[in-house]
Amino acid sequence: MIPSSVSIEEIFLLAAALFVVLAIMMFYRAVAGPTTQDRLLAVNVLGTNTVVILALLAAGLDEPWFLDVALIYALLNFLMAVAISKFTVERGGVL
Amino acid sequence: MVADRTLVPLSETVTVRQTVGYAVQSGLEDADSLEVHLVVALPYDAEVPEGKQQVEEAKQLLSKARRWVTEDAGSADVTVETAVLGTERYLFGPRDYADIFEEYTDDHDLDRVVLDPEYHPGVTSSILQPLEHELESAGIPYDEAAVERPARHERLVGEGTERFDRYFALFWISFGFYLVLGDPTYWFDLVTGVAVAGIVSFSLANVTFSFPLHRIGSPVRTIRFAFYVPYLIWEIVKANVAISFVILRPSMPIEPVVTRVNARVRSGLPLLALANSITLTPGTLTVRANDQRLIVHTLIPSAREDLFDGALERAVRFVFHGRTSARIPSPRERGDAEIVGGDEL
Amino acid sequence: MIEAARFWAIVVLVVAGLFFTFVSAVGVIRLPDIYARAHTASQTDTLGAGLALAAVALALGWQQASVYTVLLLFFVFITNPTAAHAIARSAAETGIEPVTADSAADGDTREPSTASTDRNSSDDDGGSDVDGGETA
Amino acid sequence: MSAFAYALVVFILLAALATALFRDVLSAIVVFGAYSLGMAILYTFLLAPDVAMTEAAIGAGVTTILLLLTIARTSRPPTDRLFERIHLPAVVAVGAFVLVLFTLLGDMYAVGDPNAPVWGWEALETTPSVYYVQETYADTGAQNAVSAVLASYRGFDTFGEAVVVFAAGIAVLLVLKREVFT
Repeated sequence: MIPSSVSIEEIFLLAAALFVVLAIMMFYRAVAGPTTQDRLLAVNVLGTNTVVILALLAAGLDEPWFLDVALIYALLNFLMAVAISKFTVERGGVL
Repeated sequence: MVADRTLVPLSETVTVRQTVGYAVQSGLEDADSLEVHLVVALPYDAEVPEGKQQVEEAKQLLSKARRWVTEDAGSADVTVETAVLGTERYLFGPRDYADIFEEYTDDHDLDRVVLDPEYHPGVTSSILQPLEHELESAGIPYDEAAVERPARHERLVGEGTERFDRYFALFWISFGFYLVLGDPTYWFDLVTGVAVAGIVSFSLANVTFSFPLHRIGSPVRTIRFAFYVPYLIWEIVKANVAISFVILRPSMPIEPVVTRVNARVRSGLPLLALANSITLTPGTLTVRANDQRLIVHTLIPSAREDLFDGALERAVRFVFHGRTSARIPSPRERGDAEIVGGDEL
Repeated sequence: MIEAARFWAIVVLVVAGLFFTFVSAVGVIRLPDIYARAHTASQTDTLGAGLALAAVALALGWQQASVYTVLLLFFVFITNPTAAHAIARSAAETGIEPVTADSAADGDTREPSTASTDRNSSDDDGGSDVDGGETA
Repeated sequence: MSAFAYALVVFILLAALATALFRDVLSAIVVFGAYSLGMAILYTFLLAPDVAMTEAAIGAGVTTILLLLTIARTSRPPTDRLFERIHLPAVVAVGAFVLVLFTLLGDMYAVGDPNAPVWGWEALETTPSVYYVQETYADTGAQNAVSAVLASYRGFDTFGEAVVVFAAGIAVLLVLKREVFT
C-alpha cells in the first residue's frame, strides 16, 4: 500500500534535511573539542554524513551523477582524517 | 681511550655487507677501539625443523659478517661478538624485536644500534609501528646505516611463477573493477578495460601484494571471506542495537575499560582484519596494536564479554586458515585477555 | 504489490539509518572522552550510513548508479573503522588519558555491575595488573 | 529555497564562523573541513556537481595538506584562549559588503525557474549556449568558442581573475623573498 500523498523523492529530501540537522548537532563537538582529535572525529563523522546526504539527494532529485561527488568525498574524507591524525603525532612526518 | 660498543642486527638483505662496513667505519671515526656485536634475530624457536635450518643459516651469515668486520677494521682495535637471538621465544612483529634488542643492549652494556635500512624482521603491517619507532620508544639510540639501496620494489619481486600470479590476480581485479564502473557489454569498455588493467597490473603489481599469493589458498580465502561478511554485519547490527540502548538511556550506564587481548594470528593481514573487525563492532575499539597484542577500548560490559569470548578471532582464523584452525579456546580460556589501566596506551 | 513492498522497505531503511545516525550524534555529544566517542562516532554512524545508502540503492533499482552506491557502502565500511583507529591511536600517542570505569564512578552514581565490582580490587593498585577472575 | 537548503546554510554559516574564530590553527583546519563539506552539498544541491567535486578535492584534500605543510614549517601558538579576538572594524566592513550582496539577492532567479536566462533570453530568441556556438565568430572574431567566452563575453570576469592570480603570485614572491631568500 503506497500512500498517495507522499512520493519517495520527498521522503529522501526530508531525510536529507534531517541528516543536515543531525550534522548541526554533531558540529557542536567539532567546536567544543576539547582536543584536536575530538574535532577531527566530529568532522570525520560529518564527512560520512555528507556522503549520505549526497546519496540521498541523488535519489531524491533523481540525479544519479551526484554519487560521483559522494564517492570522491568518501575517499578524501578518509585521507584527511588519517593525514591530520598522523600530523598531530609526528608533526608532518607523513607529509 | 674511548671504546664504541655497537649492536648490528643482520639478515640476508642486499645491503647487509654495506651495513657492516658502515658500522665499523662510523664506529672508528670517534673512538679508538670498537666492539661490534653482530646478531641475528629469528622469528621461530629453534625446536621446530625449519627453525634448526634457520639457525644454521644464521650462523653462516654471522661467520661471513665476522670476516667482513676483520677485513674492514684493518689494523684498528676491533673485537667482534656474535649471537643468535630469539631462539627461545616466538617473535612476531617490530615490538618483539625491539624488546629483544633492548634486552641484549642492556645485558652487554652497548651504546647504540646500527640498522640496515632494508632490515624488516617479522610481521610488518600498516597497523603496527615500524622497528625504528619501537626502538625510539624503548630509548635505544639507533643509527641507520648510510648504504646505497637498490630501488625498493626489487625486494618485493619474487620468483617467476610468483610474479606471474601477482600480475594475473591484479589484472583480473582491476579489469573487474573497471567493468563494474563501465558497461560490460560495450566493446569499447572491454578494450579500454584490458588496456587499463594491463597498465595497472604491470606498474603496480609489485607494490599491491605485500604478502605471498597462493594459487589455491588465495581464492579459497576470498570465498571464505564472502561468508565472513554477512556474519560480521550481523554482529555489527547486534552490537549497535545494544549500544544504542545504552547511549539513549538518560542514566547512560557506560563502563569504559581498556583491555588487552593477545590475538593468535600468524601474520599481518589476519591481524589487520581482526583489528578492523573489532573496531567495526561498536563497544570495542582497537586503539593500538603492539605486535599481536591488541589494546582494545571497550565501552559496555556485554561488548567486553563478546570480545573475550573471541568469536571474531575464530571467524578471522576461519577465513585465513580454514575450519580446523577456528576451533581454538577463547582468549579468556587461554589467559590472553586482561583488563589494563589507561597507562598501557 | 512489489512496488509497495519496495516503498516500505525504503522507508524502513531510511528511518533506521536516521535512528542510528541520531544515536551517533547523541553519543558524540554525551560521551565523556575521545575513546568513548570514537565508538559511536565511527561505528554507529557506519551502520546509519550503510542503511541509508542501502535505501538509496534500493530506490535507484538495477542500474549503473546503484553500483556506485554499493561501492560507496564498501568504502564507508572499510575507511570508517580505519579512520577511527587512526584517530584513537593518535589520541593515545599524544597522551590523552581515557576515562575508565573507576575514574568515572567517583563522580557519578552508576548501578554497580558484576564486572566492575570484581575488578576494582585489582585495578586500584597500579592499573596494569592482571585480573585473576577474568583471565583464568 | 526548501527547508533542506535553510538547514544547510545554517550549518555552513556555523562552520565558517568557527573557522574564522578558532585560535588554534590545527582546529581551524579541521573545522574548515566541515565547512567544505557543507559547501560541497550546497553546490550539488544547486545542480553543479562539477563545482562540488572541485570543492571536495580542494577543500578536503589539497587545502588540508597545504595548510598542514605550512604549519609543519612554522610554530603553533600557545592556546590560552579558544577563540580569536574579534576585530570590530573588519566585521563592520564585511557586514556592509554582505548587506550589499543581500540587496541583490531579490533579483536572483530561483533554482529551476523557467524564466532564468540559462533557458534563453527573449531578446536572443535562443539559449546562451546555442547563441555562443552560432554567433561567436560574427561577434568576436575568435575561432574558439571557449576562448571567446573567457576572453570576450566574460572578459571583465577573466580580467579580475587574472588580477587576483597575479596579485597572489606577487604576494608569494614577496613573502618568499623576506622569509627564504634573505
